[in-house]
Amino acid sequence: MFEKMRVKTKVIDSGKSGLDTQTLEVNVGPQHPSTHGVFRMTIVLDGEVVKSLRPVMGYLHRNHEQIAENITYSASMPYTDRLDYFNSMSNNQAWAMTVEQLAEVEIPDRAEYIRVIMSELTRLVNHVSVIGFLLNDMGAFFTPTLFAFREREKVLDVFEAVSGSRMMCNYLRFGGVNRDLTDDQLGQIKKIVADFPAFLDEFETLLAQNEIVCMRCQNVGVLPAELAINASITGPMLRASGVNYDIRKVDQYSVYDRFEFKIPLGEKGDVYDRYYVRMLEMRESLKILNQALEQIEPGPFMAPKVPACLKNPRNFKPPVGEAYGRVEAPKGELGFYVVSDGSKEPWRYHVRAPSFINLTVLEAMCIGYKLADAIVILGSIDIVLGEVDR
Amino acid sequence: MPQLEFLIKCGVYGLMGLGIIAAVGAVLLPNLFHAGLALAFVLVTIAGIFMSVGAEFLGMVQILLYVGGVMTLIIYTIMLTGRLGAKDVRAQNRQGIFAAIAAGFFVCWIGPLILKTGAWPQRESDSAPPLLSVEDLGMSLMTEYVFPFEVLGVLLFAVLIGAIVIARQDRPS
Amino acid sequence: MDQMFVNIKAALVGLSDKVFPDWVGVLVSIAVSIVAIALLGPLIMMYLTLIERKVVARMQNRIGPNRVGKYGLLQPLADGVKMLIKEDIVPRNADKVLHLLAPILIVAPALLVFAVLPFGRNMTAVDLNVGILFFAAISSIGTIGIFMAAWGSNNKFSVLGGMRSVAQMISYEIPMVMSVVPVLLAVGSLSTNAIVEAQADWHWFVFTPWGFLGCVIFFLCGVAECNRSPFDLAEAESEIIAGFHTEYSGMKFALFYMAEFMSAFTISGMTTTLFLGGWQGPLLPSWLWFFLKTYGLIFIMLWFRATLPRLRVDQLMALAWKFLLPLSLVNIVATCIWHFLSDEAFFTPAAFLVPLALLVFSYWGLMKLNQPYMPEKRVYPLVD
Amino acid sequence: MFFGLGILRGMNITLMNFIRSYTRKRGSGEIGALTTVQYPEERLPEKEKFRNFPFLIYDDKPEDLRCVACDICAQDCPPRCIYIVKETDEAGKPMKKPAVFDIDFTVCMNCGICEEVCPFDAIFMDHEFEIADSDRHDKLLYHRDDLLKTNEHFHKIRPNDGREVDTRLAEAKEAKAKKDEARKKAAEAKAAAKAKAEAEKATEAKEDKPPETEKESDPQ
Repeated sequence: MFEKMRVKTKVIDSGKSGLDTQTLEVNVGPQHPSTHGVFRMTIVLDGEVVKSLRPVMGYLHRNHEQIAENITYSASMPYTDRLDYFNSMSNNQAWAMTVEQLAEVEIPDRAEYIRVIMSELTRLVNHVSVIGFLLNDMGAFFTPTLFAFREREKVLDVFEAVSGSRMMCNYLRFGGVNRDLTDDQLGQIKKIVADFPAFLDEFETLLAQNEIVCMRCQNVGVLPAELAINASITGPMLRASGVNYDIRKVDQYSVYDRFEFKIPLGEKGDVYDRYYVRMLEMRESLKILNQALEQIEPGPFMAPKVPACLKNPRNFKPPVGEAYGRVEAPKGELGFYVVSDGSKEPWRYHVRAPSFINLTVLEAMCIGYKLADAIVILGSIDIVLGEVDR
Repeated sequence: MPQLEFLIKCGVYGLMGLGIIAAVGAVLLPNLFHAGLALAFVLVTIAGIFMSVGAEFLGMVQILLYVGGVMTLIIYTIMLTGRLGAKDVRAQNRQGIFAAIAAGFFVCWIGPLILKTGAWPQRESDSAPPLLSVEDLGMSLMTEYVFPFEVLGVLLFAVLIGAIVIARQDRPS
Repeated sequence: MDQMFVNIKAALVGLSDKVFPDWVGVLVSIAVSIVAIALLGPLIMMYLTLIERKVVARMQNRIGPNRVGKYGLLQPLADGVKMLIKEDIVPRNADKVLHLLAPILIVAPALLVFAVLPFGRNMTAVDLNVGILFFAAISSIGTIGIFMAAWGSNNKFSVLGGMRSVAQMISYEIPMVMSVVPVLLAVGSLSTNAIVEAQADWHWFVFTPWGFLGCVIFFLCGVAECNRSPFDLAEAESEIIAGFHTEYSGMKFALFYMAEFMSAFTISGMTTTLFLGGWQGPLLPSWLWFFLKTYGLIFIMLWFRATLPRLRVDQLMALAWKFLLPLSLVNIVATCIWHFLSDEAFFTPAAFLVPLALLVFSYWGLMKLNQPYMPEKRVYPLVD
Repeated sequence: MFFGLGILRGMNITLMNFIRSYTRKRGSGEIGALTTVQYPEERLPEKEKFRNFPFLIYDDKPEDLRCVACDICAQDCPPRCIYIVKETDEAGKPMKKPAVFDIDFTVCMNCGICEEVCPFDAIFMDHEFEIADSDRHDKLLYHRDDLLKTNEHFHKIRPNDGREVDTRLAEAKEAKAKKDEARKKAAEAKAAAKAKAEAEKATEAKEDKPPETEKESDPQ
């Protein structure tokens, strides 16, 4: 299967033709319309074919981990919003889970349900925008992006009503959530979930079967399952390569064991699979949302036995130890590793950022393809520079 | 209308002058890319002269084939071969003497022909149809000059096959 | 009404004849045409930008420009002013002369083509008897302008864009000209006026099978010629920033856009002339018919832009060489068949069906031969 | 499959959106309806919990602001954008009032933590977002007097929260009154009784001291 593809796009060996040819080195980024931020790729081109590609990161480095080691645990929460600024809710969830694991806090059911609802809504927002951007990178002049943003806006409205901010939610707290969901807001979410399938159908008809999209995406940027596993790729990218690995199923964290949902798997691991697996994942997320909205019951939204961390965030001192909390963020496995020495600030704080790790296979996927493919492959990885550079 | 005739003459002589300047530029400009562009401009002015004497078809074909096709390819080649970093690839010419001799022979051959024609092409009247219609051209290509035409066709065919062979060489078997 | 503009011109010429000697009248007649075209080109371009923004916005659930003037009607003027007062930046190592000349050399051919467009009955500025050839020749000059822009900017992205664009324009010129040949065969003249006259009484060529195919091929190639989506590789903003005009700003940049929009108009106008009956049409004045049809085609261009992603370089070439070119060659054969079977009548069943069968067969055959470029069907298992 | 069918289907979607942009009502939320909000003239309804930049609240007079300059918010602020200096009286003794209360809006990241940790309900997140300025240094460094806003303003932007906070404060006031009364009683008792009663009073006062809120008490 892969051999066939390789033949089609073999790098033309310039030495063989006996002509004195020259490779061209171009810097794609850090200021480039489709590197999704200040990411830079140094690409060596032979004609239009990528011969080597070197990702250069760090233009958006903000010292996140060092800052977190110098502020209290709860003050890190708004900083995690800014990692992957498309998915602040799932970032919050991962950080909250890590500290709860460290401090052994039990979370009430309602809070867990709210967290699941929020992170699945986040997944919808992320996947729908990523697909929009991917198609935009392919040259569809903003129509998919704006359709995606039209729906994203509705979800962001809910986030704003619930947490106070559209993107930088800072909504979760250790032991629960900041505020309860009102019935109004639940109704709003129900309406979004009910309307979303119609939008997804439209979105899919718009370009998923489009011949140009198929030509651009199919058999481009193939990531073999073996390489994906070896490079510890996670998230939709891994599943597009046909590996069944979803932390929601593996860890069964939060209340995910109470829902009926499936994991869509890709066939070849090319750009098209990554695109379509995200499409299917959104449909599965909608299933989860429907069940969660049915099952959610009134109750406390904060841990009833309030630990010190909630009463007085400045004086919250978790016991000495270490914890690693992870969630299935829309981009992959988002993990926080934290070591506590019993003081107010974490002694060591590390983020396992899915975008960053998924980006490591970029060169392997791009070599032998055209410059235009490299852009699309980058788009299909789904990176957010806030998370890559931290 | 002699005044109009005068204006047209001015225009045509101006065109010719520009053409000569551009031709000199095409030979002398140090930068190959500029020289190529100057050559393209020469061809455009020649097309303009063709049109001014009523050979519109020829003028258009001149632009379509020579400017749009041949010159584009030549400039494309220059652009690809010239190192992108170093733009001042000098148009090195070590055969100036031979070129001058060849040009001299050419002038000797074609000069009498030029002198034989009048200062201005004579047309019977302004409203007369062009000397050579497209139909005439087609007819003569298909009757009188059918052999050269076919030979050219075979040549182009060979070129096409050659291009395909060269393009295929790098492909894996 | 139909001859409104023709009469205005005649009146102006008549006016000058009364005052000046007769040779001035000829000059005035020429000048009126030139001024009309020179004004029409930029005017069309300015309002095409507005139309494009409006149409694309509506397709994307937006309103589009609506702040400057009623319905944003003054937006093009505001844009023009903005472009004029913007700083003109020339890269330090650019070839200054070429950098300056390139936008002019791109606009000039785009404007020249207006000369042979039949805007209405008796409304062709210059009725050349080689009109179609003129169109093909002049539009091929534009490549050199793109070259100059690409090379003169001294930017790698520009060079990439320039190479792409030239390869694309040379490739698409061939099927484009080939798809015009059927019309020339049917009409027997290269003059645009003669072509329109031949399509009187609803004998639009688009209603014949070869005409329909020719129309589609010509229009697609035209879209590629003026670098518009989905063939806008030369200025693919997501890949090579803006291609050959990456390094341009201010009014020079606007000139590139002017060229693009004017060629979009001329391509649509030429498609109208060649296949859609030009200014022929009932009731309405001829020039209105021409503009209606042309803007209909422009709407399709904008529609493409709002929907389709762009092709990749190799796919673009493959489409031109492996699909459109053979198809347009078959189309010529189909036209010959139509010509001999139709027996001077526009429509006979045999003359309609035989070329149709030939074309459908060759379309199908080419599709089969180009199998590698056909989309695959995928199955996505859902697992636990 | 027929090549081009997918393209045609996609183009149908955009065309339907084009037509529906004229037939469907703007902002109705249906597919194809226009979504634009003409911003300066039209505004989306403000969400009550929406937070942007903080402001300081006062009840009657700007001098009587609720803030006691306890410095909790400044210490808990993740980007440390709050700077507080206590006011001192003539004798140089610090008063429960900020002399300097600066918030650097260029640093503030609108997280709302200051509002959450404030035990005196003195700082709240505002809805005001049109504060753009061409000067990024001085104009966006807000001083105490720029930050002051009335309780009415708070009620206007966040009616539910305003009510809640007011009842909470009223209860606290009542509790304080009770405490004062208790203190008075205790004083009377003190006058009457001996050292034993004094110890009792101390515990009582300690119990009553925190206001009846879920928030933490004044560390002072």
